[in-house]
Amino acid sequence: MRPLNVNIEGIIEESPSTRTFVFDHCFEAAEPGQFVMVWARGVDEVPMGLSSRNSITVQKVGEATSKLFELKIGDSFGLRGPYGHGFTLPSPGEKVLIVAGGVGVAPLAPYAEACQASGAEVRTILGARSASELVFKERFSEAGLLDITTDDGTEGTKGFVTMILEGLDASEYGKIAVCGPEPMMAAVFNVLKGKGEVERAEFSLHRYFKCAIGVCGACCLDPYGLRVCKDGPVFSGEQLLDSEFGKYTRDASGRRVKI
Amino acid sequence: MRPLNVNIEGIIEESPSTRTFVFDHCFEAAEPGQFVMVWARGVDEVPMGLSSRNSITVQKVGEATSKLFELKIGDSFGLRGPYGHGFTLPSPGEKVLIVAGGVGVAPLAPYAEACQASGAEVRTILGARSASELVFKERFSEAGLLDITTDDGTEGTKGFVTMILEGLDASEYGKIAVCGPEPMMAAVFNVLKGKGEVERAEFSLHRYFKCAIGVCGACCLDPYGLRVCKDGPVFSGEQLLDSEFGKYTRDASGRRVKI
Amino acid sequence: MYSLTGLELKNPTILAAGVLGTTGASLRRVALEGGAGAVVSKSIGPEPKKGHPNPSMIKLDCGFLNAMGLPNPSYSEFKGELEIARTAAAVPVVASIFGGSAEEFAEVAEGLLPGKPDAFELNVSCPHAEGYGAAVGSNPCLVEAITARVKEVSDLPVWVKLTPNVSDITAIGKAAEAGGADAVVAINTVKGMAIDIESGYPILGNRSGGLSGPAVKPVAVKCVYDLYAALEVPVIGVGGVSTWEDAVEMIMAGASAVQVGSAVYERLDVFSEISAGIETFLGRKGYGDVKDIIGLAHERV
Amino acid sequence: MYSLTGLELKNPTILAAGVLGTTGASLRRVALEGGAGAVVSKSIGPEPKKGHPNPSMIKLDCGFLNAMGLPNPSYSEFKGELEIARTAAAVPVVASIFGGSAEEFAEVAEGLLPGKPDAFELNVSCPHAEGYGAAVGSNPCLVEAITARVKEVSDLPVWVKLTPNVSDITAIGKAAEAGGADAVVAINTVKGMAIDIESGYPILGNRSGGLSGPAVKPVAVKCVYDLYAALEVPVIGVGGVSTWEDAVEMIMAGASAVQVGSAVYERLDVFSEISAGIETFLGRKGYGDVKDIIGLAHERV
Ligand SMILES: Cc1cc2nc3c(=O)[nH]c(=O)nc-3n(C[C@H](O)[C@H](O)[C@H](O)COP(=O)(O)OP(=O)(O)OC[C@H]3O[C@@H](n4cnc5c(N)ncnc54)[C@H](O)[C@@H]3O)c2cc1C
Ligand SMILES: Cc1cc2nc3c(=O)[nH]c(=O)nc-3n(C[C@H](O)[C@H](O)[C@H](O)COP(=O)(O)OP(=O)(O)OC[C@H]3O[C@@H](n4cnc5c(N)ncnc54)[C@H](O)[C@@H]3O)c2cc1C
Ligand SMILES: Cc1cc2nc3c(=O)[nH]c(=O)nc-3n(C[C@H](O)[C@H](O)[C@H](O)COP(=O)(O)O)c2cc1C
Ligand SMILES: Cc1cc2nc3c(=O)[nH]c(=O)nc-3n(C[C@H](O)[C@H](O)[C@H](O)COP(=O)(O)O)c2cc1C
Ligand code: FES
Ligand code: FES
Repeated sequence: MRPLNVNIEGIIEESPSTRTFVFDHCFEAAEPGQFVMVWARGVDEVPMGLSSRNSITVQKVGEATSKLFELKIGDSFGLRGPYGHGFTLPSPGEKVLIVAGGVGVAPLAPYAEACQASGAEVRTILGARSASELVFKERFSEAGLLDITTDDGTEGTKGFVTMILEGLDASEYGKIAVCGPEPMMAAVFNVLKGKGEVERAEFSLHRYFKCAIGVCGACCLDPYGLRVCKDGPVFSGEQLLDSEFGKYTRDASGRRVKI
Repeated sequence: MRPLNVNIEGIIEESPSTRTFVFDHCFEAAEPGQFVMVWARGVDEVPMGLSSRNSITVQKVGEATSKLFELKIGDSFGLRGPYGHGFTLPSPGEKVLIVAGGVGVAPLAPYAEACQASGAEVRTILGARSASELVFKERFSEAGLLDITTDDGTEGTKGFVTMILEGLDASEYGKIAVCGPEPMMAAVFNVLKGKGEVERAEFSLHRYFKCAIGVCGACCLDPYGLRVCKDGPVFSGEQLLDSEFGKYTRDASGRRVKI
Repeated sequence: MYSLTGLELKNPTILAAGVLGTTGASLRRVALEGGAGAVVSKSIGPEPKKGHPNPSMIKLDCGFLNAMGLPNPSYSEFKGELEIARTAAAVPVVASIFGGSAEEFAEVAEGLLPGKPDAFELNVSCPHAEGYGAAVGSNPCLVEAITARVKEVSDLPVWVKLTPNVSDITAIGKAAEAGGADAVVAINTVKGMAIDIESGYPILGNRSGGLSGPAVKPVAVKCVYDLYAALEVPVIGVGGVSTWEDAVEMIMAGASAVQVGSAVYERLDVFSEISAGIETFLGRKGYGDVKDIIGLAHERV
Repeated sequence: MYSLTGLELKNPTILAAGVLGTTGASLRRVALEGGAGAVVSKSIGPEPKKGHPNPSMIKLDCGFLNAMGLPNPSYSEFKGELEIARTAAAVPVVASIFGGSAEEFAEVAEGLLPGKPDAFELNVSCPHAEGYGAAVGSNPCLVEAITARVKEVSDLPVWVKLTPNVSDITAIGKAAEAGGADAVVAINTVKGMAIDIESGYPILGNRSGGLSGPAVKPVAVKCVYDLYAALEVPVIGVGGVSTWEDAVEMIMAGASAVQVGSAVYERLDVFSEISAGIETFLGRKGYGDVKDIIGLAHERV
């Protein structure tokens, strides 16, 4: 598909570095965890999870995201998608554990809401560097239980999400959904592996995307060649066992880069 | 569409110069009067009316038709279509007059049958040079009344179809369908015009076809530029009033040629 | 009214050469019923030509393949058709012409003058006629000489239609410009072929032909974009245009007007539809005129 | 087993260069899960290259447009990936390489030898990388020199991949053959472009790119047909193949094997599907072998 043109209808300052852009197109059929390619015209096109059917939530980290931060209500950008596979929805009554770090909240907030709507019991562990960087606290707490951790202790438990996770009985949860910076996800992966629960968990991965439609091969994971853009971005823990996940990624040229 | 490959399942000798080729593809939705482009591979591709949903009836006149006459059961040829607009079907109880000359029987036999099936009352005037050139006598007589004329008087009335037509009360017929050599159709047209009935009649025209899909412009009629392949090949008498019909046609280069 | 190389067009959509352009009546119908802002005739040459054997055109999934082989009744027969088109069409009627040499082009142009065409379009780009079309159109020197020669025999605007089947279309465009072309038209069909796998026969009577329709639009947009950057004269965009969005894309690439060929397959009034769509788009976006968006993509960096 | 330039292929379908060929693991997956008879890597050059900014690929109605810009980690990094692919893929692994000169091509080829590729494919045909690809590949002298130079540095079969964006692809094919090519591969993508009409921006980060997929199949079939007639060496057909019918058409045009690129978009096991379809077709028609239908269209007159 060619990029859709979407107009910005609202901009929400979620944290000093994070904004939600609400736009005038609704991806009715999008599953939580699917992503779109966001085209900051004249600059770059980058992947973003859908933080709702008509919004993305962007952390400013470089050129494209800075360009997006220059946009105002009424401005437009390009969007193609939704692409990829989202998180698996729970059955009614099932317990769901969500582990979200940083801007990993973007795909997980709609997932939490969808889980609640489908009658599941949701518990979220939400981590960030500090209180001001916590995003979607309300959305998660309205969807169920919420534990907060901050690296600097400005809110919730001081430390990492794994500290809460270690104290939980992970076997209670039918679904475990994880998204955040890869070192954080790798730590969660290891904790769950230690508990023998990793196969049931799902992780939303970040890799460098070019085509985003499963053709170019830029985003393939070792050792099975799974494409993050098309076979993912959400993978089960089982798919990630003994993989490059947590160890290395690749840059735009295809060179390996340590995580 | 690319030409379909069809295999010949039966060959019926209809007259010394005319054969029906029954093939293994059925054009379920074809309307009587629609045509197909018949590809005699390596030679030429020429238009032919469908004489039934899975047959064409071919008069040998030149290169492509001679090539078709060389084919045996089990041989194949190419076919694309059906194209164009067929004859208008009557309402139940309506009276239909069919005027068929020579190989003009091809689209008219299925029309006669369709009329009968839809509860109309069919009468056919069938003309040919001589008795041996009369094609589809049975099909027409099973569908209704049949009058025969031959130029040499070897069967039926000696003379032209117009001789019978002049004696009929054309105003009785809700539909009048005509197909045959253009001089014959022009004569029918004039008789009907004389009776003030030409507007209700329909004529299936022959022009030189190249694309057969309404793009190239080879088959356009003066003075309105109607395309025989797409807007026709069946036209109402009204569409043909004051047109080139009966006066001239064009050859493959687009030059006018007298009828 | 929309002015292009001195012609007044009622809108910037034009019937492409070789499509519904065999008779004057047909050209007129495309103008009156179809809503074209101008019409271009079938390419006319010095002698009557029957063209290639059928199949001469087929529809593919993504476009059309044709090898008509430049059938035409010759200029002496066609000038009457031009007249018919011209007197009743109420839009400019452009005569497309071809020949094997500059002299033949000049002969055909002169021969058609009595039919009073509004402009000439030089077909130096048909990909499937030996010794004609692209056979001359991939040689810049020939293109310049032919253009100059036709400019000599009349004062009418001369458009030169280019083939995309070359390494660098701008070199040919520049040659046309140097020869005095008032506009270039891009693109003619892209060389292509289809084979019937049941029999092994190439489908077209001429074995190979030219690809048109949706498949070639990205190729045409690129050619128009490059020509706009390289030339001074207007570029007329053609290739795969079947909706107003396609037309706007072509105009933003640099086209001053668009021609529509294969899309008449869907509906004759595709011209009205496209020009209405362009108007609505311009209105919605707050542009005053088509001219405001010609080549817009070149400014977006 | 199907033999091609000395390689043993389990079937005549090959993964095209630049598609799912960035990592050894991905190449292996296409062989094992996808069923390809051989795989070609992403084009590898002398230095790491990030490629063009995104959007670098979009799907159009009739095909795909891409301008990746030859991103690659350089031969020194990629030889390890080749090894991974080679040890586990169980099918021939062809290294696609590019450079700005014959020397650079030779440097890259030599640099990859430790990864033990089964053959080299020379990319002298990418339409959207300045100074590389088609920039060298439309010059017959350069193509001959590059081919000869790569043949010097190893005994491996060398395939030369050609661009359709030239006036006469057979001239380039003959140059490759004169340089010692063991096969030619046709075609790389066709120059193309798409513009976002809401903003006026060309969609691709590189503004223009290359068209692939169904839109280009008729163009590829024609190139393969012409090359088959002009050359002695095998022609490998690529461009728009996504079904077994497409593959048979390409083979009848003259291809000894087919490559499949964009069609992995639909499904990874398109290779198994195509090769099974070819087998069924050969059986139904009573042919013994793919070789019986290579170039069949040339005999049908
Ligand atoms: C499936 C997926 C979902 C994502 N969802 C979100 C989200 O909801 N919110 C959010 O803020 N971020 C999200 N990201 C990360 C986001 O894509 C990057 O932050 C963004 O690309 C940075 O672009 P930039 O030009 O501002 O930074 P740059 O200066 O270009 O680069 C900074 C870093 O961003 C990453 N990056 C740049 N370009 C790409 C690319 N084409 N593909 C992948 N990564 C790239 C690289 O790691 C790079 O090192 C997601 C990434 C993926 C793969
Ligand atoms: C709509 C339509 C329906 C037809 N239905 C039948 C039918 O059911 N049975 C039948 O026997 N004939 C039918 N014809 C006529 C048939 O197409 C010609 O007899 C046939 O094309 C002759 O081809 P040839 O190569 O044998 O003859 P040629 O030697 O090529 O030419 C003989 C004459 O056939 C006509 N002809 C040749 N090529 C074409 C062409 N491409 N398009 C139109 N006419 C052509 C010309 O009048 C020509 O002068 C139909 C024609 C049309 C337009
Ligand atoms: C049936 C057909 C006949 C054509 N004949 C001519 C011609 O005579 N002269 C010419 O310059 N171009 C000819 N063309 C090319 C068209 O004018 C046009 O350049 C091409 O088809 C691309 O436009 P489209 O995609 O809108 O069809 C022909 C195209 C078709 C489909
Ligand atoms: C995303 C993408 C990347 C490509 N990269 C290369 C490349 O690195 N080297 C090359 O020779 N061809 C490259 N190509 C061209 C393909 O190998 C192939 O020639 C072309 O896409 C036509 O085949 P298709 O229609 O099956 O895709 C690429 C094509 C695509 C779609
Ligand atoms: S980004 Fe191209 S395959 Fe995933
Ligand atoms: S034959 Fe081409 S328009 Fe009728």
